[in-house]
Amino acid sequence: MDKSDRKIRVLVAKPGTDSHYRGAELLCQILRNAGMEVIYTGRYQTSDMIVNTAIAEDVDVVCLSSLAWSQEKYYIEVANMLKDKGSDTCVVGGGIISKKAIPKLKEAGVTGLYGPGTPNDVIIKHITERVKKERWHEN
Amino acid sequence: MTTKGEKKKKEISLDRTKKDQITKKTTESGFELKPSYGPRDLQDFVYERDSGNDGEYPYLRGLYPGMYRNILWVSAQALTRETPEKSRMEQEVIWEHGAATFYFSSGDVNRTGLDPDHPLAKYDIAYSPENYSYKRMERSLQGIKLEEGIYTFHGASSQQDDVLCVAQLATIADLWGADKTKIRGSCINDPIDNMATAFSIDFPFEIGMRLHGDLTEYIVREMPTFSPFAAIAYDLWEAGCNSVQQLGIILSTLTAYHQIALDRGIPFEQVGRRATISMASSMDFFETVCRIRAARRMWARIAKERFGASDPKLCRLRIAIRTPGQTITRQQPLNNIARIGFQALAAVLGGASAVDYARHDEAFCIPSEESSMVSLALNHIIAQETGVGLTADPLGGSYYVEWLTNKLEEEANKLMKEIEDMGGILKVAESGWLRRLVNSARDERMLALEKGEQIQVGVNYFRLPDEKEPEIVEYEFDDMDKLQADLLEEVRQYKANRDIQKTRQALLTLREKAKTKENLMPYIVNCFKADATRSEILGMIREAYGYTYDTVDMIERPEFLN
Amino acid sequence: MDESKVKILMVKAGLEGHWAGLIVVSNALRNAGFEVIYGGNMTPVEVAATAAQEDVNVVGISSLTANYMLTVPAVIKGLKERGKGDVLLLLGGTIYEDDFDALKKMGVAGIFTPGTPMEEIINFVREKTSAKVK
Amino acid sequence: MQTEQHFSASGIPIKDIYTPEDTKDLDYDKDLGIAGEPPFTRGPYPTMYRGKVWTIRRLTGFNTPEDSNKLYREQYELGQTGFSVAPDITTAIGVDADDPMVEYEIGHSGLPLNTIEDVDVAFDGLPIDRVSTYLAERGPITAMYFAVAEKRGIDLKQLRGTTAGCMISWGVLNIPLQPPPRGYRRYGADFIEWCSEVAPMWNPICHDSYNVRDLGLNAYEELGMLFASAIDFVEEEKRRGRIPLDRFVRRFAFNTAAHNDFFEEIAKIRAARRIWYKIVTERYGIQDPNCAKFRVHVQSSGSTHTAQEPYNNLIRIAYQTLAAVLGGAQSIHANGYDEAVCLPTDQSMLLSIRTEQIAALETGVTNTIDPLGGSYYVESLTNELEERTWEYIKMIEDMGGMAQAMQDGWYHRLLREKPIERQQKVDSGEIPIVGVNTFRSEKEPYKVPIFKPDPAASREIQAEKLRKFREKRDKAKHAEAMKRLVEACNSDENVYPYVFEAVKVGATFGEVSKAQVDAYGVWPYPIGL
Repeated sequence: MDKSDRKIRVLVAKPGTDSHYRGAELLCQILRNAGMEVIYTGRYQTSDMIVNTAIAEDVDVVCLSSLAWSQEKYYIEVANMLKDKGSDTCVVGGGIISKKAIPKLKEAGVTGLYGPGTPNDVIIKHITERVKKERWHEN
Repeated sequence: MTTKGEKKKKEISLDRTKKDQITKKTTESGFELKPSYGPRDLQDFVYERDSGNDGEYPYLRGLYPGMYRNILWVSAQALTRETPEKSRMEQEVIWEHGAATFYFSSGDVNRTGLDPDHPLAKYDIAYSPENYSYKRMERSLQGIKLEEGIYTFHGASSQQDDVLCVAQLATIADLWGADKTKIRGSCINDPIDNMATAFSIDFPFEIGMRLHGDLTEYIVREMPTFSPFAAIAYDLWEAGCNSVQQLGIILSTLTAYHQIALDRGIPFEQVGRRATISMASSMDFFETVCRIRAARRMWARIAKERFGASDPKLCRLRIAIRTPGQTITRQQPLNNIARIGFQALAAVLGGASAVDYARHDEAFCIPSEESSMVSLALNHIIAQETGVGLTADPLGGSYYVEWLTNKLEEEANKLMKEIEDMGGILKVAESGWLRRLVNSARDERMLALEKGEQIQVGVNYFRLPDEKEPEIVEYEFDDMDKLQADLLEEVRQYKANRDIQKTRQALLTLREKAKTKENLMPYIVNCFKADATRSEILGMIREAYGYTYDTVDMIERPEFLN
Repeated sequence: MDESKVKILMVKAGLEGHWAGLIVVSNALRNAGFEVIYGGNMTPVEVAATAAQEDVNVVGISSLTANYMLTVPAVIKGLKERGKGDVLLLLGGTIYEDDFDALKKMGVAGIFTPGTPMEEIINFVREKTSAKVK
Repeated sequence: MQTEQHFSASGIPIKDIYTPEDTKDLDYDKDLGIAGEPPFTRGPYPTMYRGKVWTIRRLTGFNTPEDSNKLYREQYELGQTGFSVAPDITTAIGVDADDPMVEYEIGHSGLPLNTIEDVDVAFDGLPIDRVSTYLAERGPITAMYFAVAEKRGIDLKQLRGTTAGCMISWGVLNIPLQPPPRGYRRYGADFIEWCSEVAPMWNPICHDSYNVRDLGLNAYEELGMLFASAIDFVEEEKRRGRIPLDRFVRRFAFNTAAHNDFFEEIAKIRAARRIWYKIVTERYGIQDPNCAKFRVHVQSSGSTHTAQEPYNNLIRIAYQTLAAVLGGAQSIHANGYDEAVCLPTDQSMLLSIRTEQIAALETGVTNTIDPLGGSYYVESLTNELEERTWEYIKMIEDMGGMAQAMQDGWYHRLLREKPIERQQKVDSGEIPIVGVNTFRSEKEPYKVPIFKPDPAASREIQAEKLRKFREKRDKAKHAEAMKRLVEACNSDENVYPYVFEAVKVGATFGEVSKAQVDAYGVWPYPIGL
């Protein structure tokens, strides 16, 4: 496949009991409009479920969305589980991220971490760049 | 003061001339506005028929004579902390500031119908009080004379949560020997809202409607000073519905609920005098004012014309307003104080019966004590300093306000008629029409936000570079790892140390009764008394209707119930 | 002690024109029974000279523009030069909390920020002057 | 709200409810009409905020012209739409920064503007050809500003802005070295005439009741004094007879405060428009309706702010701003929430601008004109305020007009009593202030960031600049210009052409002021306990 035609495959996932689905659904729409292939897990996912789907669907990136305080633990757990299973799928996270959590999340390889109100192109650019660099190894 | 780089010194960007121009000339609901309104826009307006004075049918100008001069709106604050005890302490601070209600706001775990030991809940627990058993709720009520408080179950946007909360309160009242007939308060109990917005995991609709009726009946019989249901437009607003849609849907809903009560043999007088809706105030100041005024008049007319209410007092609609979290921005959070302030003022000018204030830092953390203080002060400043309560309905007579109120009522009536023609609100809720309506409203709002048609100052208008964003103070949680471990241990102990036979018996009876037409509320109360937990109770009811035990379909029914 | 024996000079040291607070506090102190000299705007030297000439027990300075870190030391210096170093010195207005220590070290006895109940100022003066004025 | 009788903040009795009965005498076309048409009750312009939102204009300045320039740029980039310059107290007095008298005051609550160079620096890089400026001074700095504009190639005939120059607001300051009110008024009249020649788009005077209101006048007293002062200037010009009234009356600007009583403040602005229309057309018989438009800048009221729980002020400011908007103001200054705590910080400046933007762009209250028009309550209150204002104007006129009332001490006696009265009402709880005399929190309140200026440094910088400036200027030309200025001050001639010449050849503000004050002598204020 010609590189330029290659579509980024995304899994948008909502871990835990957080019910706020609008952000995740909006993200799906934004990424689809940007030409990505998007799979949405729906709500109420455990880390296991998310990781299994990510591997089965061979996605380039997992976008985690949660407005609950459990996000820090879930995001790190998902990133670590993917690594443990030998996957190089990128993990990005969104929602309302506590300042204190940011270094820990970055250390675990979770990036993005944009809050509400972030312009769409910032999100798209970040995902594209990270996937191209880390997963497709383009320069 | 910030110093700017020298090289930037000579030019400042001027390309914002366009931004200075206001081009929007429509309201939030999309009504095209004229430059101004005058008496000719109100030619059909008959004061005695369409307005009336304060405290007079059709209550356009307020429910009571003199309004806030005599009865101030109820100030409420939804607030939860990590434990029942900590939530209680916060409540006490709020009481000191004149708020009267005990506000129960359930967290995500309750809202999804799970016990804290559910695998999906493992990281989410202990951020709110987690009333999985009545004992948890009891802990936050220690030392209170139940008959003296006012209890509000409005937090969760989940009907199953309302049903279980009221049952827990009734359980505690029974065990404490309190007089249930004197317990005041309110719950939402609005299954149609859940069908429309699907915000929470809730009962399937058929169960929801049955328990709606059961709860109503139970409250009317056992707790007659408690308000059995309300129609809630707050979630509809958050989901993207405009004022017309909100009014059309919730007034249809409220009508349906009263009809259900009638069908169960409850006279209109017994529920009609507590008719309540809850709405969001939104950023469109005047539309919020008019939405509230229109709702009052619409309900008065419905109560009189459809339900034949004999006493005009039975035509009064109480309206609780919450300033919405969705308009709170993370950028420059202190700006939100002005936003909340405008929304709250609109609520008061509309004549709301209760106002619940958002906190300016909700968009990025659990509300801090500082933001709670500001919200409390906000209430007092409106009440004490601005003088807007000096006279009833101060906007009454304004050409624009009366025109917009009329317009909203007219359009909402059309939607109600449309719903009626399709077989009524229950039908369209069940058929998915309602959900589709809400979804398309949501898509429209998202589009407007994306296109920047909807301006949010500091977000898509004059946004600051991140490094210039002011520092924000985050709420400090207690040690969450420990709190979560402790809670899990507590649940384990609770489940291990109860009289399991008694629990089993109560739950199995509930499941059996759920298959009959009997009112389930007393059986749910019995289950709590027998130390059953929330998800066990929900599981039994679900199973009776042929659904899986677990709301998220992850775990099996516990062994002792086999 | 007898309040009428306590003499208070109330001033704005410097030129700034926000004098409403000064008038309000002066009036409250006078109503409480103290003898109050309303000085209005004065230079620090004038403040010290007037304090000495009128032999006051208390000097109250109001400042709303942060000039107090310059004017207060000048007033104190002037008072000391005139042998009035023992005057009870009060400062009111928008005073920065992180200046409190420095001001106290200089010899400011009481600092009152906006919204302080009048009672509090009156009681403070009463308490502090009861020992001094026989 | 528990008492039987209810009153507005100005003591107007308020009824339980207002109904059509209360507005039955209202003649829509005669008393309200539509915006942009007489009597302008509903707004001075036909499009109002649908055409252009009000000007966001915050009165600021601090430390030095250099630092203030940075601040103005910053504000502009945050979305402010007008400039507003507050000179410091030394400039207001009219002495230069190297005068020993002002040792402690340079750069406090304003910036020092001593020379034409200072003005140039303060406006460096700012688009003053497109954005209007408010100068809180009485004339000479505007002359410097005009000279700077000319130097930048801007046509003075197109230059837009406003000079404060108001008597009643200046009188409040209680500063030394000022001429008596009649002298002040004479220079004001000179300035008005001169401006109508050289800069006809410029508002040469802004009748300003903000300060007197903040000292405790109520809403209709505020309006009464405001209009009495404006009338005094028209009368003065009429007496002098040098230019036709309609030439300058059209350029009168106004400035009021926005206090806490929400509806009273809205009604006040609406009433003011109708009153001014009647003054201009009925009293002075000026035909051109454009002369009768009451155009007003409104500032949220600093005296309502509290040092306790400073964020509460954000709420007060938001409501006062909204009242100004619903009243139909042309320009608004939302205060910094921390003004009772310290000089405004970066953050408070940002929030002020944002508060106005939120009101303008998010609340939708700008979508239609005069949205409260027709409200039984608002219209009744508007009528009531109008009536009471006329009475107050008459009372001042009976004393011989505003300048005379100032000269005779009435004004200062009044302003001495008002803060005391207000404090008594606060003490008794009649005026509730949340966080101060009601719901006062025992808890240690949260901390807000603060800003502290460095006055000693500002003085050094300004003094050094002045020394160099004086060295550099053409001493002969300067001496000649000053001589002519002094002569003009002592004659009946308009002084402003000479002020303009003098500042262009390096006269400092202190020098110009001295010439002006010397001609009339210094006025001792009749104020004290």
